[in-house]
Amino acid sequence: MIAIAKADTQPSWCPGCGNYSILKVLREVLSTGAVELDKLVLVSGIGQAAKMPHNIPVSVFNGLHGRALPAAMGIKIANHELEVAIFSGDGDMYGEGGNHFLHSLRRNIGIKVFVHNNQVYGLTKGQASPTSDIGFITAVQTHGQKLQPINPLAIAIIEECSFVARSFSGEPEHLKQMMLAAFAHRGGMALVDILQPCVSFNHTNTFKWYKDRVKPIPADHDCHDRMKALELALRWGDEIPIGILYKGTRKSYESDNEVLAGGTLVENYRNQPVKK
Amino acid sequence: MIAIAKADTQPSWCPGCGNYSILKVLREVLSTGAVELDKLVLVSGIGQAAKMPHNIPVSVFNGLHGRALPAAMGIKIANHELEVAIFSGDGDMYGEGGNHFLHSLRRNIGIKVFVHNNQVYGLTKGQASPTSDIGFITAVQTHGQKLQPINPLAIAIIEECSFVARSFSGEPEHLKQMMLAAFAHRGGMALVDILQPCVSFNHTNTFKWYKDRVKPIPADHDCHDRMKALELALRWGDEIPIGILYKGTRKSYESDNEVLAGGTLVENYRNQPVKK
Amino acid sequence: MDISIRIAGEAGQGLVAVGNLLVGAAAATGLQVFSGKSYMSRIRGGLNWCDLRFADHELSGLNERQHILLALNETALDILREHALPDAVILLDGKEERPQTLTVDFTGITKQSGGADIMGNTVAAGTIWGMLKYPLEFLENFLQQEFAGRDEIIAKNLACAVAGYQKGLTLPMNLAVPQPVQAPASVTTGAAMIGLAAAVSGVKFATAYPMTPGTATLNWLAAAADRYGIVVEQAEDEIAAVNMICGAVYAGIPSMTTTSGGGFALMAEGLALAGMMELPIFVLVAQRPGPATGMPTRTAQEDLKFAINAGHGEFLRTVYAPGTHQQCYDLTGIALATAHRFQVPALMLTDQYLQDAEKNMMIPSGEYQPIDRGLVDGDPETYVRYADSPDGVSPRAIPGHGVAVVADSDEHDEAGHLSEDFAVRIRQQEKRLRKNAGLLESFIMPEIYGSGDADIALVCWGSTHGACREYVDAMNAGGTGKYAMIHFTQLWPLPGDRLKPLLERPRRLIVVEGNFTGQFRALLREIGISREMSGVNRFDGLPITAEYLTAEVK
Amino acid sequence: MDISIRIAGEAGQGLVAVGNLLVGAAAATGLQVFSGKSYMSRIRGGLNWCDLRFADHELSGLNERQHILLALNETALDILREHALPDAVILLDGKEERPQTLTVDFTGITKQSGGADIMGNTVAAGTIWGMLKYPLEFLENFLQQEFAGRDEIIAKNLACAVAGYQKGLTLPMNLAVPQPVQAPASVTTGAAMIGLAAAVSGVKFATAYPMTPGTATLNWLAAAADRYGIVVEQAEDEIAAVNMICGAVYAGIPSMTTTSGGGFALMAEGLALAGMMELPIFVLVAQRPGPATGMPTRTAQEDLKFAINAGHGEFLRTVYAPGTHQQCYDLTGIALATAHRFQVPALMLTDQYLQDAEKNMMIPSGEYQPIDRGLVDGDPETYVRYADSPDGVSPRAIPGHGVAVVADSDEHDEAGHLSEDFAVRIRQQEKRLRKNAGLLESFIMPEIYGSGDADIALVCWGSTHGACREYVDAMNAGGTGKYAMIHFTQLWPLPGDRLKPLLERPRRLIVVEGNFTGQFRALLREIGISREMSGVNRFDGLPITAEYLTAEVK
Ligand SMILES: Cc1ncc(C[n+]2csc(CCOP(=O)(O)OP(=O)(O)O)c2C)c(N)n1
Ligand SMILES: Cc1ncc(C[n+]2csc(CCOP(=O)(O)OP(=O)(O)O)c2C)c(N)n1
Ligand code: SF4
Ligand code: SF4
Ligand SMILES: [Mg+2]
Ligand SMILES: [Mg+2]
Repeated sequence: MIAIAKADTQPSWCPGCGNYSILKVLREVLSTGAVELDKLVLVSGIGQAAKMPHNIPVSVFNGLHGRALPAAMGIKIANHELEVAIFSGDGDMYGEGGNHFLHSLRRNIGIKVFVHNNQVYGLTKGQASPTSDIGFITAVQTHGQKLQPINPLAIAIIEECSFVARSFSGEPEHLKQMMLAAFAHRGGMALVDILQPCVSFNHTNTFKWYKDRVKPIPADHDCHDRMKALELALRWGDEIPIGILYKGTRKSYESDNEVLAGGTLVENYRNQPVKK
Repeated sequence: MIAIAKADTQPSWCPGCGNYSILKVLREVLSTGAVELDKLVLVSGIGQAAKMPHNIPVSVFNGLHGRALPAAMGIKIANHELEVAIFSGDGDMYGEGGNHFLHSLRRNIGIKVFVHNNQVYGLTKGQASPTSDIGFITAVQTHGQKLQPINPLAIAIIEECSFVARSFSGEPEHLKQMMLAAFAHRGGMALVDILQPCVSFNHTNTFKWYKDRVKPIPADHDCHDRMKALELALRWGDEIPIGILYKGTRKSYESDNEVLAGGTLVENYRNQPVKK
Repeated sequence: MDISIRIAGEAGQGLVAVGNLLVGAAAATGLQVFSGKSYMSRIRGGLNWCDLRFADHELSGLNERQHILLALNETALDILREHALPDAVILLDGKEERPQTLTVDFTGITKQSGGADIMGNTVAAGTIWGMLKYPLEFLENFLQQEFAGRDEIIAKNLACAVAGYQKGLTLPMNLAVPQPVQAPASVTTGAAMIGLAAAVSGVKFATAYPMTPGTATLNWLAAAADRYGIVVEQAEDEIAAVNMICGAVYAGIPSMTTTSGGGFALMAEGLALAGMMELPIFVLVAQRPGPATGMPTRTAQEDLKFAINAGHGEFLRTVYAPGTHQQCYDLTGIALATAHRFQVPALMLTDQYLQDAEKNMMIPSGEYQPIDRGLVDGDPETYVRYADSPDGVSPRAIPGHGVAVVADSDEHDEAGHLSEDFAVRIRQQEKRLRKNAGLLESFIMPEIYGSGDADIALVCWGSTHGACREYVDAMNAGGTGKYAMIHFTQLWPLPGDRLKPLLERPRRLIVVEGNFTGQFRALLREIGISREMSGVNRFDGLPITAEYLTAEVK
Repeated sequence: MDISIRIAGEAGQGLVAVGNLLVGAAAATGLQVFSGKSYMSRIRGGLNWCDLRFADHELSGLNERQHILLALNETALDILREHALPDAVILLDGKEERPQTLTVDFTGITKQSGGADIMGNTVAAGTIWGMLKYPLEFLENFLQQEFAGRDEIIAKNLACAVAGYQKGLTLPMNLAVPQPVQAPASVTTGAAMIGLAAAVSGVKFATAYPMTPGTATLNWLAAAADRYGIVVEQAEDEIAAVNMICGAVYAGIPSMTTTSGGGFALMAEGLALAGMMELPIFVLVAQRPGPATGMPTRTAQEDLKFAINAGHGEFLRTVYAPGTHQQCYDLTGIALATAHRFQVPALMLTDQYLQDAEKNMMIPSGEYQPIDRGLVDGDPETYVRYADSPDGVSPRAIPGHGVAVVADSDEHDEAGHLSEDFAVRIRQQEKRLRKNAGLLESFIMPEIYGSGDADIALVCWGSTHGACREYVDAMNAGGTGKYAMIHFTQLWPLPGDRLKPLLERPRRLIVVEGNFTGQFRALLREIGISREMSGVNRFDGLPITAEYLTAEVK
């Protein structure tokens, strides 16, 4: 029996991959004590980004490609005292998982969603992802990508998601602030789209490409102004705004549920339900 | 053998249903000769609205619930000289079919999409649909719908869909103009969201409710102004704008494809491909 | 002694209301009752009907032909008259006279009695009740109960019922009717019994995308949600539903989804996820005729082999199919408990017929008796989720309680972490599949009903129970041979060795199922039953009845 | 006479490049070649390898153990050394001396020869070529061809190849090597042969959501799209892919999708749609170990029963599984033609092993020979899409050509319009399923290889063809008994009556498959093969080899 295990001790990313920075920042954030580790569940789908949770010694649900959100939602409903955070890829979240993305925004459930957006399908070797720029050439998109990239932040703002932000793996301090803010957020779903270079398959949107373009959102931006937030979300090109674009004020799913008001489902399991 | 057929000769909608008006308008539009009937294929998913195509004597593809768009896309790719039009429900298009909706917008393929938006799941007896208003009470949403309604028009505008309009089954003349404009449109995907009363299951958004609120978009609206269009799309309540909200200027899928440039796939089937 | 009544008309005409009144009154009277619904996939118009049976012995199915047909419109009369018994009493609502038909102007009587239009249904129910000459008070009591608190409505309905009753007494009728036997007064459906059992067994989360006929159970759960502390969530699609319950089960609560064939098809990948992560999810698949959208409001048993083989890769599952209302209740509890004991997904196959069928019975108390989830606390130093074990069952902890619980859809090591090692793969796959021995041990052997040393045995599964039982009773009474029914409620996994002796014994084996291809027969061959078997199949969308068997068993 | 070489190292180290050079040069030399890839689900790091075999007879599979191991790093050496043959030549890239190991500093040689870092791969290939003492010119020619037009790169690579070759000549090596036999010089993969056959058979639309190992065929089609006039579209998910091809086939063009288990699971509902609408879609399911994400880059034969039973309701399909590169080509054409002839969906099962396996062969010309789509024009007055017919096949017209073509996922009448009528249901379901007779008639009987009156027969399907054939050859040469292989390329529907005599004859029947539960064995029982059968199974993610059979057949 060939024992592969010995060859498989390092995180399985390419040297230079932006995922390492995100992992490093997450470790830092967790070391601040901002999140109670015993109450943390990391959820992901399938992809390079989706391997992230295996590198943190907490509870992990590494589910199917595209299905991180519904799984996370089930976990949160079962025990809404858990901190449920997704770390997954752009293909996972906006491609295969697009319908869940759309409808989870509508639910505004208190899940923290971190999308490693490398604008490519990394694990399957470089096909266009829903966020790939037009013109991106791959083995499948031989004439270059022609589909309009999806704008997840704008969609999230349209659906009044309670926390919408963008960051960049190459700005660790910024990313750390975004992560901390997302974890601190109590109003429902938090979406943080993290630009992340893929050194193996995305030779267009490189580290430098992002570095030259990302620009912090001015401090005076009113993140409760939906139209202003939309304007920011529609910007892409020479300048890419990073920071908190929008904060909605809807109630979170878990705070607005008659049954959950009585405590978590898990903790009530053995108790005779109160008949109403 | 019980022969049901005799009892099944009328369109299977409830008396008073908004679907009748849409059917009537479609018949009118088709009788103008605006569309070559032999080249028309009507596509739908499953639901009350989705039964619509069976009432028009043209080619019909009445597919799976939620899957009208991919089927229509396959048809259009196989023969892009066909006029492919979808008539289907809000649940079908924005619920089960949400991921196809999102990504078909990105493709801007020349399919005409008419959504009978009754803000409810009619055929399955009245559950909330993705467009149901907050507070809508049903057998499943016993405490009233809590999810933020989806805003399909805003999403379409965000993704620069080439034709985005809203109409109302209770304004047949308006609806006719919208249908004619959508059929005349040659720039790619056309989305017409049609407000449609469901007399059996939606007692909130009734004919009168819509009638009191719909208001034509002022003639001076610049439908190429994305932010203005978004502002219109975000309006819902005392006033609901109807008309053409937005027109994008991206190329259509079929006009921007290297293979289709050589003619339709169907017509080229028997020809030795030109080796390049 | 029993009597069959069909009430037919357009969707939206209130025939279900008439049926409910009669069923409720009959059960209250102490009659045994059974009823079923046949409806089209539309909200108004078309042709629907509701079949009722009253008897002095316990009932377990419907009749193909009726003693009384109440047609609420002429189309119903035209189409269904020939399907009533030759000497049936035929009632028509309206004024149009027809040969061999009793025309009753329910609308007129309603008006005269001061009732609103909708109370024509009460008049109709009263009329039939009068024809059957059952005591009026039971119908009256039932109405009072139905509309409790709304005095004006009660008064009007009572007036209508009395008027109808008196009309009924005047109508010519020489059918013998069964007399009350102190049968249980409470009436329920298959859908409700599954919901109730799920609620009392500890299901705390139910999510589904609406799909007939699964929705009936979802609706029951939604109505009971506050009472039992259940979160009911409408999913954006079936994929979300199955992945949500995977998450919820992982986090520690029994969870379920309801669906039908097409929705179940979308869950196949999620089922494999539950298999890989060893999550005891519970999926109710209420069958209807396919393929694709098929006949969305009709009944079938076409998804058996699909249910057993759904999902990619190899993993275990249990598959159940109740045949009676009691079994709906019992098997739901068993399915949940077994799934949790072995950490495998459980599927339950019902169908439109059983979901909607109403029957009177002693309804279980509804007392909360949550199943054992088989959880451990786990030592933070040593706990691993997928530890190998002799029976393949690993210690299951849940997140948030002191240990890291790692679950992966990839092949994984004992700790749950992704592993590409071949030895790890072999060990974990063997561990997972080893649980089959336990599942086989816990197999629910089929019920054998009728003659102990039968010449002819009807093998059946799920909702054909009632029809087969009636047929066997009739044949054994007829004396033309010794008949038995061998009824399966567990369909997978099947212990070939234990079933073989049972199935080898009868001279003839006839497998009865609601499909074309004979799926259960194929399954029996697969597990090693190589003897000759014939089949009786029905696939037109209607339930198999005893009469159908009489005509088809050759 | 043959020789096996393993090249192993990290992902991204270029071992595939070394393999490709050697395979290309060997084929050009006139040797028979076969190679396979084993890789992890990562882009860099880990442990991957590439196995090559050169021989003087046609090859059809890989070896478990190798004569030469080239380890590009020490981990590869540590892990794989024990899996080489006991007297194997072990090469290590680098400077570290190790016992019983030839350390070669490829990087150093590259530098000295003026090559770029990446040309270390050329040095490595040259070294092995030199050890094998094959004529240098073939390697040189192949390099010239590979880099045609880029003269500077050619020059540098040639220098590296020569330097490596000379190093190779100096290394101790006393293995006998096979000599060239004028074997075909062109090399291809299973994935490519499927793509090529699809392109020449008239597939005009291919859509898929990327999924290993199906993607290899998608990539081939994308590269050939302009040449063959094929639209290749990346779908947003697998559900879109299958519904898109349903639409495209309805509109008149042969269309296909590629996927693997999890993606196929998502297509189950769409498959039922194709069944209901009678659309001849073509789905390539490239298998890998499950359940769920499983081992995404490994091989398996675990989705057979799922493929046969996927989708709700009852409908026909054909299921094929090629065993050789030639069969990849032939069966793709047959699957498309048969699907169109009977208007049923066709599934083809390959797996990671066969998709990626390279072999030299006479590659079909690539001439365009579109299949007969079986279309009719239809009379506008009378045409109906689902007209009943003796063989169940209805006249298929396409939209846009003068007649209305109506297709419905609901049960429908002959015109294709939604119908809830029971008689219509029965008639259409019987019509659809009646086509099974034709499918059974067109069944491809299994290939019988080896002894005509074998005592012991290995029953196998799909990609185990090569391993079983080699095993049978070896056993028949060994003289311990008479062996045969019975290899199935069509897996569904199976004509039990025609197969029975064939499968009853041998004294022992051993079913060989790449799964745990013995799925094909179960299928054989299902179709009435009730005799004793044993199984040889492998489920660790690696392909079955002749050596594996030698060890496991008992
Ligand atoms: C149902 C299904 N379809 C396809 C795949 C194959 N697959 C695995 S990862 C992936 C894309 C990953 O892209 P992304 O989410 O952007 O992650 P990245 O690797 O770029 O971090 C795909 C298509 C799968 N595992 N399951
Ligand atoms: C996969 C699948 N899930 C669920 C259903 C059941 N279903 C049929 S129609 C429908 C909803 C219809 O709502 P909508 O699209 O708004 O149409 P309407 O009836 O309101 O016109 C549902 C859930 C189905 N047919 N297939
Ligand atoms: S392929 Fe791209 S995303 Fe994946 S690990 Fe490598 S660099 Fe990172
Ligand atoms: S249920 Fe509603 S949408 Fe359906 S036919 Fe009736 S009124 Fe129209
Ligand atoms: Mg990505
Ligand atoms: Mg609707």
